[in-house]
Amino acid sequence: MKERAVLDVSKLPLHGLSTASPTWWGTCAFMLIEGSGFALAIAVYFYLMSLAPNWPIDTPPPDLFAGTMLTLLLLASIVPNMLVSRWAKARALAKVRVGLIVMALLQAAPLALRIFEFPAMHVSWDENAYGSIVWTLLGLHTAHVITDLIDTLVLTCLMFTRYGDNTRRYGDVEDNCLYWNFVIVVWLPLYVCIYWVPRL
Amino acid sequence: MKSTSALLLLALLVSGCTGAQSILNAEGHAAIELKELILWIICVCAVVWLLVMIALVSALVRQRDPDGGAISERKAAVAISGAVGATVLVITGLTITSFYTTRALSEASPAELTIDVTAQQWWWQFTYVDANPTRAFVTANELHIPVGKVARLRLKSSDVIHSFWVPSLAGKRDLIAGRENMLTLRAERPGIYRGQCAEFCGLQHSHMALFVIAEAQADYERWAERQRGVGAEPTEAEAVAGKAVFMAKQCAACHTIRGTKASGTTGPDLTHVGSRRTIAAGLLEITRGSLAAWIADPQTLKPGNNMPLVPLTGDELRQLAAYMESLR
Amino acid sequence: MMPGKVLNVSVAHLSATVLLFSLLVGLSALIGLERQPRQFRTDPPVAAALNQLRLMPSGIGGAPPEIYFALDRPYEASAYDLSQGKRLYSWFGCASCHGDGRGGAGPSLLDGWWSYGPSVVAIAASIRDGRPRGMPAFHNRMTTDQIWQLAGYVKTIGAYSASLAAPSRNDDKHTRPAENRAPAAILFHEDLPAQPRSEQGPPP
Amino acid sequence: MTEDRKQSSLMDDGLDDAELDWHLLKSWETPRGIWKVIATVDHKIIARRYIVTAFVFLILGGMLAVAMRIQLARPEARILDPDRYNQIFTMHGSTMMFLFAVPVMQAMALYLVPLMVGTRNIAFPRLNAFSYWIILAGGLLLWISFALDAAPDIGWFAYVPLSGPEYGSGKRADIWAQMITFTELSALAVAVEIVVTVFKQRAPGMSLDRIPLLVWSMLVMAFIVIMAMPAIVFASSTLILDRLVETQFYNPAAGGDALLWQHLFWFFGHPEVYIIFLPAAGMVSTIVATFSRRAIFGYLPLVMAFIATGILAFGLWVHHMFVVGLPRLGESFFTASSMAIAVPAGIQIFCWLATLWLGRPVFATPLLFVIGFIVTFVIGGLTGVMVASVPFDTQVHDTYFVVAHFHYVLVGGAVFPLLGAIYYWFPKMTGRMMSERLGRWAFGLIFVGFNLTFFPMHILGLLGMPRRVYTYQPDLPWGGLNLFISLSALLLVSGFLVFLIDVLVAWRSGEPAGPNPWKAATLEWATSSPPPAYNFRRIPVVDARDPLWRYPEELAVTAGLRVDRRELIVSSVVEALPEARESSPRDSIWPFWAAIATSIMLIGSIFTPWAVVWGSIPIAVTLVGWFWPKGTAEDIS
Repeated sequence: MKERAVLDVSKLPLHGLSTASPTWWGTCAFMLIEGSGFALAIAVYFYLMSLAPNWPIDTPPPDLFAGTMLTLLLLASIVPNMLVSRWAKARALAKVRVGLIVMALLQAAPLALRIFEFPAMHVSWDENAYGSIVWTLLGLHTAHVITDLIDTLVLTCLMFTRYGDNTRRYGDVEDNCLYWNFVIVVWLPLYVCIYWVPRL
Repeated sequence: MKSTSALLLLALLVSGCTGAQSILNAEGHAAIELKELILWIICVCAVVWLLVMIALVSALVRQRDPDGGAISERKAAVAISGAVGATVLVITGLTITSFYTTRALSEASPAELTIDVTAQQWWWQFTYVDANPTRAFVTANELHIPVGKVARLRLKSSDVIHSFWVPSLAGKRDLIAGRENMLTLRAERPGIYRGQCAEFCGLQHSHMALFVIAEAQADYERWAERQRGVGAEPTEAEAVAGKAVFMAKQCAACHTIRGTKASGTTGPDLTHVGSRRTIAAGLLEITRGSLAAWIADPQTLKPGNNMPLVPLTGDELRQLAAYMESLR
Repeated sequence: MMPGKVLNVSVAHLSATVLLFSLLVGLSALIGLERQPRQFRTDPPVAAALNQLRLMPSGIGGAPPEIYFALDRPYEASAYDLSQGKRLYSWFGCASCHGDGRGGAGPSLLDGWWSYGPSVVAIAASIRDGRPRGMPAFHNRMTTDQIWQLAGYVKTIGAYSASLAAPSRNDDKHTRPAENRAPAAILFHEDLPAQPRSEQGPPP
Repeated sequence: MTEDRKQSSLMDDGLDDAELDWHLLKSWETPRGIWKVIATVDHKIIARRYIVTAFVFLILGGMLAVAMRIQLARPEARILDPDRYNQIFTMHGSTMMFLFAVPVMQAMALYLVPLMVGTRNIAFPRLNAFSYWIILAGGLLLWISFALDAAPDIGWFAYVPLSGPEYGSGKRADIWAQMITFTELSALAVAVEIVVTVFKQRAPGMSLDRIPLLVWSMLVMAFIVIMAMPAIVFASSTLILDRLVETQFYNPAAGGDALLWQHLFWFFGHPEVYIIFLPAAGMVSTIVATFSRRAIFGYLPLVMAFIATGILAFGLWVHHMFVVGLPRLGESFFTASSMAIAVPAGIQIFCWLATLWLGRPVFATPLLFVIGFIVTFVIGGLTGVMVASVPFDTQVHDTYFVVAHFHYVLVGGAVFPLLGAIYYWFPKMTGRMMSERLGRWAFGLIFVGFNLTFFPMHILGLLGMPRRVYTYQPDLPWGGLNLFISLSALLLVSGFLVFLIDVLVAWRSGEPAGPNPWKAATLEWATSSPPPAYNFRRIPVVDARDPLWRYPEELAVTAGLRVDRRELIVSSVVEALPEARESSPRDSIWPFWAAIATSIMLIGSIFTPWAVVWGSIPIAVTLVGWFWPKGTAEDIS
């Protein structure tokens, strides 16, 4: 078949950011998958709750301290997270480097608090269905925190190499910030479920 | 053409055949209602299918006029809208019909008889509940109900999920560990109706049948009265010896024969096993021979079931079978 | 097949091939270990042979019959037999004396102390013939096959490292870790003060 | 340094066609050699692998079906013992659903979507390579366990408590549950690729209302996968947790519930049907249009019907649970919603019929399969309406009536269109035509064999024969029909044999096809058969739904892409206006290693929970290797 050139694309950028980047859409799709997973886990929580004569089953509600501190810490991390995202958009390499180090620390800190959350449940995963679902919710979220922490660490290393100053990397940093926001946002309903619903 | 022949075949089955376990052989209050609904829906759907087929064939083989594109496109749009409208009407009609059938079936009529059904791998235990606990009794794999009376079944499972299904009497209902379900049966005509577990429950799901025997009130009373009694004392010499074998061997550890010291609860109650039609949840019709065959080698006849192979001599086997048969 | 190509592959590629191959073999072996040929029927002669327990004169310890090894020790290795054993444990009322394995009127089965030795044949003999101070004999209530299944299961209750074939929890109230988590290792610690031996019953 | 490279970059505008082809091939081609092939990220090669693998699983699953039919041909037959039979029917269902139907439909998307939207590779091609190795590992896990007599024996639905810790001894149920994780991981990955490819990599000008219907159907399918599959991953993971570390999700004695499993399973399981059916509907739409020699009638209603099906799919899972004893009101709601899905299904059927009516049908083999599809799928749809009625379902639930119903839906509704699609796109995939003569034979045998095999099952169900029985007793009136069914199954098998022979012969020595043998309208026919590694010499520009019918002589294309690196066009979601000249990743061995590491972790976690911890480390390492920039031209931006 004969070809007739009707459109010249040579002036287009070599990589788009946010909605112009396939990676951004991929990140969104994965967030949708994981969001569905979290939504289901929460649905299972309420389903089990609806079956139980009292909730939590045979235990006092969880202690609030560790979980609430973790929630506050996560919420506080939104600010530097957004800043890093903005610096990445502006291609400010030095600022992004510092920001990523800060973010890595801010993502590791919740894990330290998380260690105290499990005993705060007053129930082990194998005692009853209540224990199983709260441990699963916590575990699921912990897995996401760890994943994003590793992602941040690798990105931090990357930004200190010669590959750092590249639109693609800045896009990765933005996506990583987006994902961390997701990790924070899904925690909020989990926090309410785990800590406040048993107090209703 | 295939579907018409199938419909013919269906009609034949509806009119002529009376299978032991068939939706089309409806003899219970619920099953009769369901059969009417089923046939009605099948007829409606068959008509719909025929109409679609007519449309398909005519679309494929019709004479094409050389040009009439725009007009026929508009016609097609109208036809499609009409067809979608018809679809909506048909499914609304079917939804309403099935809703009313459900309501008619769930109308509570007072139960005259309550039976606890406990399903286990792979047999059925029936406990006839009575206000006076001494008049309650236990049997297995064979349910007797009086004709025309409402029997309420409380369905429970002691292990995995099973499903109680006697198609000639009513639709099925699952038995789920940790839950209790209800099902009511009312047989309109006396008869013997076969049922079978309808939820996959492991190795011997295939051999987990039961029989419902609907009989006149007097016959039912006579049967129930005998079931309340203790196991018959054997008279025949062979059966007397068989009783001794039963008590000495492993049998008594799992089975109960009321009136004797055999009081195991793992296996079915055998107090009146000789009065039942079948052994091993519908596996074999009860004769002395089949009883002996079953006791001799349950793992070959029904692989994986929970009755172990108990080593017995030929004599012991004959005696046991005689004893079992005598427990009427 | 492609000699040139094979010679050319780097060490990394070669090791990768080896790894891939060993992975497949490993996968097969892993599942093979867990192989569960389910034996529903024990031939009467086999059952009779299995009944020939060779016990020490003291009744403590002994050797299983030859056929047990010929059968590849099914009652300790087959997940199906072990789970059948677990059902027998409740069907034959073991819990009424031994509780969930921690004892009651009868001795504990997971405190690391076996009055008649930890071998499966001793456990089978205890079940079959009974023991002094209250353990009844089950030989006229259970078949040889069942006695072996139960003995194999009882051994998993007290095991310090769980076998891959050990049964998991029942659909029941949780009272102790299931057999596949080696409850003895979790519940019984050497450094804890010694509990009264089961002959005297549990502590008040 | 970056600047230097930019200056030395080679653009496509100054080159003649032959030079352009040479340069593009150099950038995009998968080199020879086993490790290069493992490392490939070409969507066509991976999709072909997927399709071949899926058909291998179809053959294996079909052999299991034959084994079951041999066992059921006579009452109380002892060819298979119950333990083996239970493994076989579980393997049949699991293989067909998880290892054949879903992967093969997704594989067709992997092959066709990038070609139909006019791009050079799928989005996230390395993820694509990863997804194939993962599903292969899952399939091997299941089938090796079958060979070792340790296959799951709990049904493809794995209801607790039968699959739970107390009644499912050994590792059989865990193997099933972990196989699910493998296949869902792969399905989710492919779904993400499809969504992003359709959203962002369409040819300039291919606005949403110009997307081919097949692509629409694949897009909706991908979204259903994304929303539904997490449910089954959650369910199977909690099942393994219950069995391995004693969580109590499904234990009624400790606050759990057996029905929770059924809710989770069917929340995935019902949409699964549409995951399989919608791609088939897209194939039918394509074939009907091509062989009616006219544009599809009712493009917009069809797209709306696809989307409506996708949404309604999530509202009717409870109709699999009508006999578990749920409240009446809920059941009535689910009857209504289950019936409602007949409306979008009806719209699709009517639009296809209208297209055939208005067009001038050419009775080539693909169209024959579509006609067979309409005949059988309408039966399956109507029996679906029947079982949606609660009272009707209380009688036929878990009988052979239902077996007949879903085989009419899945074989009639998905396999027939798939076979038609294979006949239709085989020339594109291999450059060779399949035989019309053998095709007609295959269609005839499969169509007749299928109906003779499965129609009588409706009657068996009405006669009271339950599903999943390994045998039945001689005094039950089912023997004759069962024998008839088993014999008819041989006819069906012979039809598939003819089909396979046709595929093999055509692959070796079929007639050369040329770029557009069917005179079809969509972009995949604008390139050579089989397409080159880079799909299109120049990326097309589209201003119509049927570009090749609108402009049969000449293809409007873009210019200004680099040819010395893998480059394609990213466009906007709605209008498909070009936004960037994005690079597409090079081949990489890392997805393969990542898949191996993931498989080790997943299989290990059947045996010990610590495998999750230790197994994650190699996964993290391989992922870093995967994403770490290698300084290639593709990394420049």
